[in-house]
Amino acid sequence: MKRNPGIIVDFTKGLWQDNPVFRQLLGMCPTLAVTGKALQGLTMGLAVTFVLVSTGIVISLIRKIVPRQVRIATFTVTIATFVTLADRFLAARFPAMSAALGPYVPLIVVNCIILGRQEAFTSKNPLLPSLFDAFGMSVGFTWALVVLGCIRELLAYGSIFGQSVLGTSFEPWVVMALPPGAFITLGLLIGLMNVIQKKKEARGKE
Amino acid sequence: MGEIQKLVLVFIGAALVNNFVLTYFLGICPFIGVSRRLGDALGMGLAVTFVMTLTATVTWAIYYLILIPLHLEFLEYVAFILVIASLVQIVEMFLRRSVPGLYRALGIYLPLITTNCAILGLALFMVLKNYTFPQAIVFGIGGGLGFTLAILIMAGIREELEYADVPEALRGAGITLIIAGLLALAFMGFSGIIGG
Amino acid sequence: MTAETEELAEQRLLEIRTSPHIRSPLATPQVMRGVLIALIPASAASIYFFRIQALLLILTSVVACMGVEALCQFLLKRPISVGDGSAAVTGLLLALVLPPGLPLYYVALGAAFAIIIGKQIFGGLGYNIFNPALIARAFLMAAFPGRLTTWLEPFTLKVVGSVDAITKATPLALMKFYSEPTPLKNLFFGNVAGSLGETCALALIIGAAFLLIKGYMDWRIPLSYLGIVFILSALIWKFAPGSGSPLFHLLSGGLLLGALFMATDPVTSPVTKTGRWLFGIGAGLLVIIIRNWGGLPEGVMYSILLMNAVTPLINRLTKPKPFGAAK
Amino acid sequence: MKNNLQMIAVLTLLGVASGGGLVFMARYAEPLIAQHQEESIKEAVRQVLPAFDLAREKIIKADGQKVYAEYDDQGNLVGYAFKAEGPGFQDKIFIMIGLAPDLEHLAGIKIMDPLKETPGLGEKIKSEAWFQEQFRGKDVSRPLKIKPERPADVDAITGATISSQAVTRIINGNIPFIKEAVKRGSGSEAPEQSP
Repeated sequence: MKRNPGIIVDFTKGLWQDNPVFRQLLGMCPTLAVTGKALQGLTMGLAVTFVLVSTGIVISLIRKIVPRQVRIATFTVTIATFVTLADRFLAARFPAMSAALGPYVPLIVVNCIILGRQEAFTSKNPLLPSLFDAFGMSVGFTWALVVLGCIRELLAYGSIFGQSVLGTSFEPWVVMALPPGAFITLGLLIGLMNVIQKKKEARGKE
Repeated sequence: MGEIQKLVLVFIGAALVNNFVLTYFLGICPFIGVSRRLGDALGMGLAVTFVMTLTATVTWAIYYLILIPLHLEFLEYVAFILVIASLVQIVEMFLRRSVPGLYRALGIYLPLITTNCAILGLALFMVLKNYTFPQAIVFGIGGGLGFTLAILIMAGIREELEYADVPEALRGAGITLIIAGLLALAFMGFSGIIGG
Repeated sequence: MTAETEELAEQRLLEIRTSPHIRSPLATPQVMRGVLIALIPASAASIYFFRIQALLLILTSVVACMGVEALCQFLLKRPISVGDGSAAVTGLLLALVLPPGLPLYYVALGAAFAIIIGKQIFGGLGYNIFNPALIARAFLMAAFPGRLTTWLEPFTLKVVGSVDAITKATPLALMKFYSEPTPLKNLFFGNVAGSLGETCALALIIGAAFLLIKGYMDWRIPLSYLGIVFILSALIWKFAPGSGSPLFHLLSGGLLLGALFMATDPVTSPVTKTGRWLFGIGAGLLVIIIRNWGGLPEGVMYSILLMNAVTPLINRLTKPKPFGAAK
Repeated sequence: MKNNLQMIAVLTLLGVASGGGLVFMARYAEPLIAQHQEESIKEAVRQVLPAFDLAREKIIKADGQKVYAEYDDQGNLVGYAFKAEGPGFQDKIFIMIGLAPDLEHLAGIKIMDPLKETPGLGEKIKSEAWFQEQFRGKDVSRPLKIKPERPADVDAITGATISSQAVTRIINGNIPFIKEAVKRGSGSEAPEQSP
């Protein structure tokens, strides 16, 4: 029972104070590239969750038998394998979504969140905390992508998750579906998160 | 359309119209992380260009001469990432032994490059776009130079802003991303050049 | 880069830092007032051609820019300096580069973008990298491409928001897509489709002459910018007569407005004389490239924004070098 | 030595496990993926040729590309289809071109995915149906002309002139190739029964 608070922290730190996107600035490529629509952001989030959790399990199980020299190579092969599985599965079952995400699913291989977490956490911790850590980071990554996706989809198409929200009289801001909209929205969101975090810290001190 | 003309279009497309950073969002991590100083940005840009050109050459060969004939396309990602990782290692060792001057300039950036998504992205887009061998090489050079251009511009701007009163919450990543957005707006002027 | 040159780069860096951002010996309000006066002829011409719609557009843009500027400075707890006229200049320039038929909601949105994203988040006047009016137009262009490329025939807009206004392509679009030339006389006096302030070359030249005489404007950028466009379009015209004569390229589109009033913005253009030549030449080259080979008929806005982006690099290259610096 | 052995053992094990997983996935996914691609091609062919009900098909191969010759259930030639590509405003545009049996008239065209033209602008070449519809039945014995050119065979979309022109250019550029392929390839393969 004594370990439990630790495990809960392993999980919750990824949600906010170590949020991979807003606080650690990791995995920026897919964050910017696929969030033109909320559903795409969610799918990417789930794909990353799958890869992060699966590699977390495997690496945490084999971490003791892997010699130090081939650690990174082992991690890389494991990650690339699970990414291929996720990518082929998407292509087989959800061809339209797979086409929309394009090469950004295979690019999860080089997503710094995955390798970073294995290096920093999983390779040093047993299965259970690793799992909680992986889940926390994944959920943190996913909600960041979904928020970004919702904002951009709302302004670029007037809808959220494909459901029309703003009606037909709203003239879409095409720019939000394009790269400039992605960069500017994420930049402003990171600023907003910093403001919120600062307010929180200030309150914590009192 | 002549072969040379096609190559020119591939080059302009990779460097300007579909700039790796500003349109494909590839290599964002170094773009934010290593763009604080001009010297670093230049080093990173050149290192990336160098590795990208090599990667294009090697991954093209691996894909079309080994994976396709043996029907091993499903090993694409595993093969690519292993090739890139070993390539970077080999380049690093080679430079350290044979070209120490260049190694001192580029060496520190090389380890960062393995997880730079621009490199794997290059290999994936190359396959996606069905490029021929010469086109793939030009794509690598153009993509690398486009990355260098973007990161140099960003470093210049960030040095200029060092003493600017940027709102505190936006300092660092926030303002960098917004500037990248404005740059992407400006780069939209190049749209359509590949159609001409 | 070797360790040695890196050290020199460091020195150069220090050198730039010693004189931060004092780029014009003249006081801001004085220059801004001068620019506003210089833009009166162009504004008057736009009101003549596009009637009350032009006036409303200008008013909306100027008021919105000034209001947003004051609000931003209040929220960021900065001294409120709306009185220096820089927001008004941004507002007026933004209005002058927008199409006359643009509904006022988009104008206000553009004004807010110009001030917030274009200027205040960089730390306010003197620190912005891009010309605020142009970056806002680029934003509107990317957000509402249809509206930003719908132009009106002069004199056809009688009532605000009426549907009887006749849309017409700009001279550059007519040339590029229809190979249809426009009489130079119309281009010179402004009786053509286009954004509010760009159509009447005469009014722009009068305004620029005023700025030059007052010493508020550096002549190097306009001269090199317009010169390169003239020379290159003459060359291309010789081989491809369908591309338009050099005079046509000088007078059409936003070239004069951009070269005389936007590229010369001291904050977003190089500080050195050599740098200004480079800026003009680069912008001219980009205009020619985009007009001739790009997808869009006009490239002035993008040419200036792209040169704004590389201005810090130009400054760095053209700063007097310390002893022994590598080339 | 022990370390080396362990290294080799771990890497081999990992390689086998990874390879096994991938082969297993490939077995499951590849047929499905191939089926999706096939279907999207079939779907496009069906849309560009009139009254085509998948009766018989002959595939003419030229330079590694496929021209589809389609026949109805009586064995009459319905037309030819070919997936062409070329540069657009932002990126490549893919078009399924349908040709009437006489090779002189367009049966129809379809802009295919992925279409990377600007949302709200160039992308209208697909979203505004009339644009693709207007190509039906056009005489392509000579290159098509699009609106700014006169006399124009087809209209361009306002605000998407470049993308509209790109479509026309891709069609014009590929018709000679299809004709050539059909002429060279005809008779070399007997019509095969579709499954």
